[in-house]
Amino acid sequence: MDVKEIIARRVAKEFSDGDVVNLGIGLPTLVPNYIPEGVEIILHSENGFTGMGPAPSEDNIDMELVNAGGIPVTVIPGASFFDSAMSFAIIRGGHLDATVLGALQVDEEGNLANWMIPGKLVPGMGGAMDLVGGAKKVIVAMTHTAKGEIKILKRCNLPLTGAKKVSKIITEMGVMEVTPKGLVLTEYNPEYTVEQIQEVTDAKLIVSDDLKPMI
Amino acid sequence: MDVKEIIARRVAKEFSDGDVVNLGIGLPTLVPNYIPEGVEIILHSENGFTGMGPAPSEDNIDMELVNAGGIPVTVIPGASFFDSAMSFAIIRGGHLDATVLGALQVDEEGNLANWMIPGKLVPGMGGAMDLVGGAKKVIVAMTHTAKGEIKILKRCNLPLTGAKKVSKIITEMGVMEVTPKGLVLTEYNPEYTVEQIQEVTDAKLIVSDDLKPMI
Amino acid sequence: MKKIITMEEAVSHIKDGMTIMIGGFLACGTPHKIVDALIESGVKDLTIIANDTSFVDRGIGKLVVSGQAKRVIVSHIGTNKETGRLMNEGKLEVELVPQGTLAEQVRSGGAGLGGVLTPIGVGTPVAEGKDHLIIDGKTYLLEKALRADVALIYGSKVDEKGNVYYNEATRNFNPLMAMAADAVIVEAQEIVKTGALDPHMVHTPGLFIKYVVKA
Amino acid sequence: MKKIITMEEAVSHIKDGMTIMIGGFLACGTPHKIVDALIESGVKDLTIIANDTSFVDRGIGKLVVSGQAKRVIVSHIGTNKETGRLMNEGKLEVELVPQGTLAEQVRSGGAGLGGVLTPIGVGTPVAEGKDHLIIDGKTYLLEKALRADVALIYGSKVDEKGNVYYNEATRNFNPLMAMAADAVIVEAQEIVKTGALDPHMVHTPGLFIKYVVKA
Repeated sequence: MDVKEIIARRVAKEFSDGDVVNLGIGLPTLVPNYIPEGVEIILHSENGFTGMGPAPSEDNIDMELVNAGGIPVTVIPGASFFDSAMSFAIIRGGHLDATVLGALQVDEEGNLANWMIPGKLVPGMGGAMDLVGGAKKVIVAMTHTAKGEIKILKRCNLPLTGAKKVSKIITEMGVMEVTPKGLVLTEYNPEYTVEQIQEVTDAKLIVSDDLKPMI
Repeated sequence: MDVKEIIARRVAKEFSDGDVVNLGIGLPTLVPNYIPEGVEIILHSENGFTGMGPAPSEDNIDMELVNAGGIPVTVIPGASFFDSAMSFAIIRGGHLDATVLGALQVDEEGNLANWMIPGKLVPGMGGAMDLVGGAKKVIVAMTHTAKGEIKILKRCNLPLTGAKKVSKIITEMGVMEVTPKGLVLTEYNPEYTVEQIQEVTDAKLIVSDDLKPMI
Repeated sequence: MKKIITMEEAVSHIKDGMTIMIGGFLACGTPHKIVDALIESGVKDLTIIANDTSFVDRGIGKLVVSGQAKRVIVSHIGTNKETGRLMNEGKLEVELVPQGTLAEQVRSGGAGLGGVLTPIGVGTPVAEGKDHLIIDGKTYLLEKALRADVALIYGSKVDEKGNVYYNEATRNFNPLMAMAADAVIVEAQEIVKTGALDPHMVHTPGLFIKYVVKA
Repeated sequence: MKKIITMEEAVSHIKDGMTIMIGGFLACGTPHKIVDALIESGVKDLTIIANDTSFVDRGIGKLVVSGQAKRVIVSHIGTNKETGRLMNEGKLEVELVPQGTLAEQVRSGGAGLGGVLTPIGVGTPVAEGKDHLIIDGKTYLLEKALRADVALIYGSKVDEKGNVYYNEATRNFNPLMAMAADAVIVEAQEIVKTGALDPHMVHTPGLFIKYVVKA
């Protein structure tokens, strides 16, 4: 299994039947491929619909039905279209059960930075601040490090997307819950030891009494 | 012509082709009967639609299509249905060209009272405060007095619906414009003399140099 | 996720002392069957947020007459003389709110906003005791967001996922209230199969709806 | 009231230095033909309010590349590298706003509200220099309403009265911007006869639309 698949598979176990979920662009879009049988999640696309389905076949591409990354998608029966005010009322009003996002940095307080690197990269926040601030559960899904650079810190030093909002961090190395005491490692990838995971994590990991393998 | 018809006929001359208008309950609902040929106005009903048409025939009554007074109406081609937030965004956002309302009292500053008589009658403001505050032109259409009681005052003494918002007052006796100097009588009903009109008006009427008969 | 429940279960979710929102405008678009069942149930001390208190013998008005409401937050009570009588006798608290403000307050509660900044009501009794903010030289009232424990709404066509379509003027406050309560119950005039509603005609996405009950 | 105009006339309404809103989300639901005509016209010093700056060769992105924008108020610029380059060179002012805040600011501008009270952005660079209000113990940012001189929107089906129906994900910011400008011009994919649109499927009532131009 490649790294992305490990992460997406594990994220897919986070949902209950009927959950309304918004998936960020990139890695999070792989999650629907691994949703367990018997669980149905409703995908919300912040550009204006619920009931997002898989990509269309090549001869069914419709450029008026794209996801928030501009990629053609489909809708499933039971979908609904709406405007941006309604879309963000859903997000900000607490009507999303979960959002899954990538991060440049995340820290032990649950702070998240993923929208700019001053003087270097300023893509803008798009809907990320709304998602982080509004979803009931904020799941960060990302590779544990970025080309060797540490991303899970004691304190983020990049401008924040949201303060103290992250619920859980899922990487190819393990699953970390954000608690008032700090990051609790609840699951780990048996390919690594806990020490190896801590080595590439700036935040101090509190190892759960009930630590389990994630795969 | 009865008094109500005199008023409604005169109000009907206030509109330009294409105007979007909200008519209060009671007398103002008679106005559409007198709109001049070549002028088309779009009627907005604050319970949630534009394109309000006349009352249905008795065998076409539909209790899901009623006006803001709960009376069955119809819609004309080009109508649209919406929710109360949109309906009042139209009203409050300055998208109504005019509203026509009754009044308990109105005064020379353009203040209007039509939603309560303390200790006696408290029907509530409904959408009246929104209409008075939001419409580009607020036309008060009413009988000049109420069973002999004077309604056009120097200052309203009932709780206000809106402060300094009335543009024009149209009664069976005349047409008065609210100006920074006070109420200017621009038209009068030739059945009355200016003195007779002033007699039943507490506010001082400034007679326009260009005073015309209203009928 | 099965959302369709019996009327008995629907009513069991409304408990003494709760704050409930009820859709409708003068009984048009009100969940009449649920209201009737509430009267049957005898639940009491309700705070009711609605556009109006309807008529003595229809819709929300019945709950006023039955004495089950201890407080109403509405824009209009003039069509139900019992509301005024109980208010004057000190048996019912009545808070009157301009209709557009009420719509925005409910929408704000559903959209995660702290409140509404509106010029409507400035200079009238509505403004008493409320914060005034001056923004770019214009005065606005701060009207706080409203939420409820349960919202009871009416839908003309509702699919198994809870997507709602409202016919004609029945829409009014229903889509707003559907956003602003911990649990939302829709009384469906007709329940249709998932996929039977055109996603462009869904006025309330199913994610807002917890329970569907057949009218 | 004839609303249908030529592209030549449409473009004549946009003048140097104006603030304009342009609908669309990554070029989906953008009035492409009007944008192309604006580039042809050479109008300059525009302030553009939009969701994003699209791509270098599509939609709003072209107006950035052509140097006709002096300022953009958007949620995202990451898909158009020219926006970042011009910003870094001091040739373009960029104001980044969380997408949901932007949607509500535009809606507020159209609905007669003074601004938006949102918790989104608190504790991030977005909050810098803005008023913070504490309401019932929770902190909110005051984000002011936005309006424009002209809004340029895209509609899939538009009738002769200006009623607009949006297909699929093209809706996004279009209905909001249609409320928030002194003049609104809709680029119609298809112009239909008045009465051809089901009033339940009208997403933007025609009263908001000043001009209709065929795509």
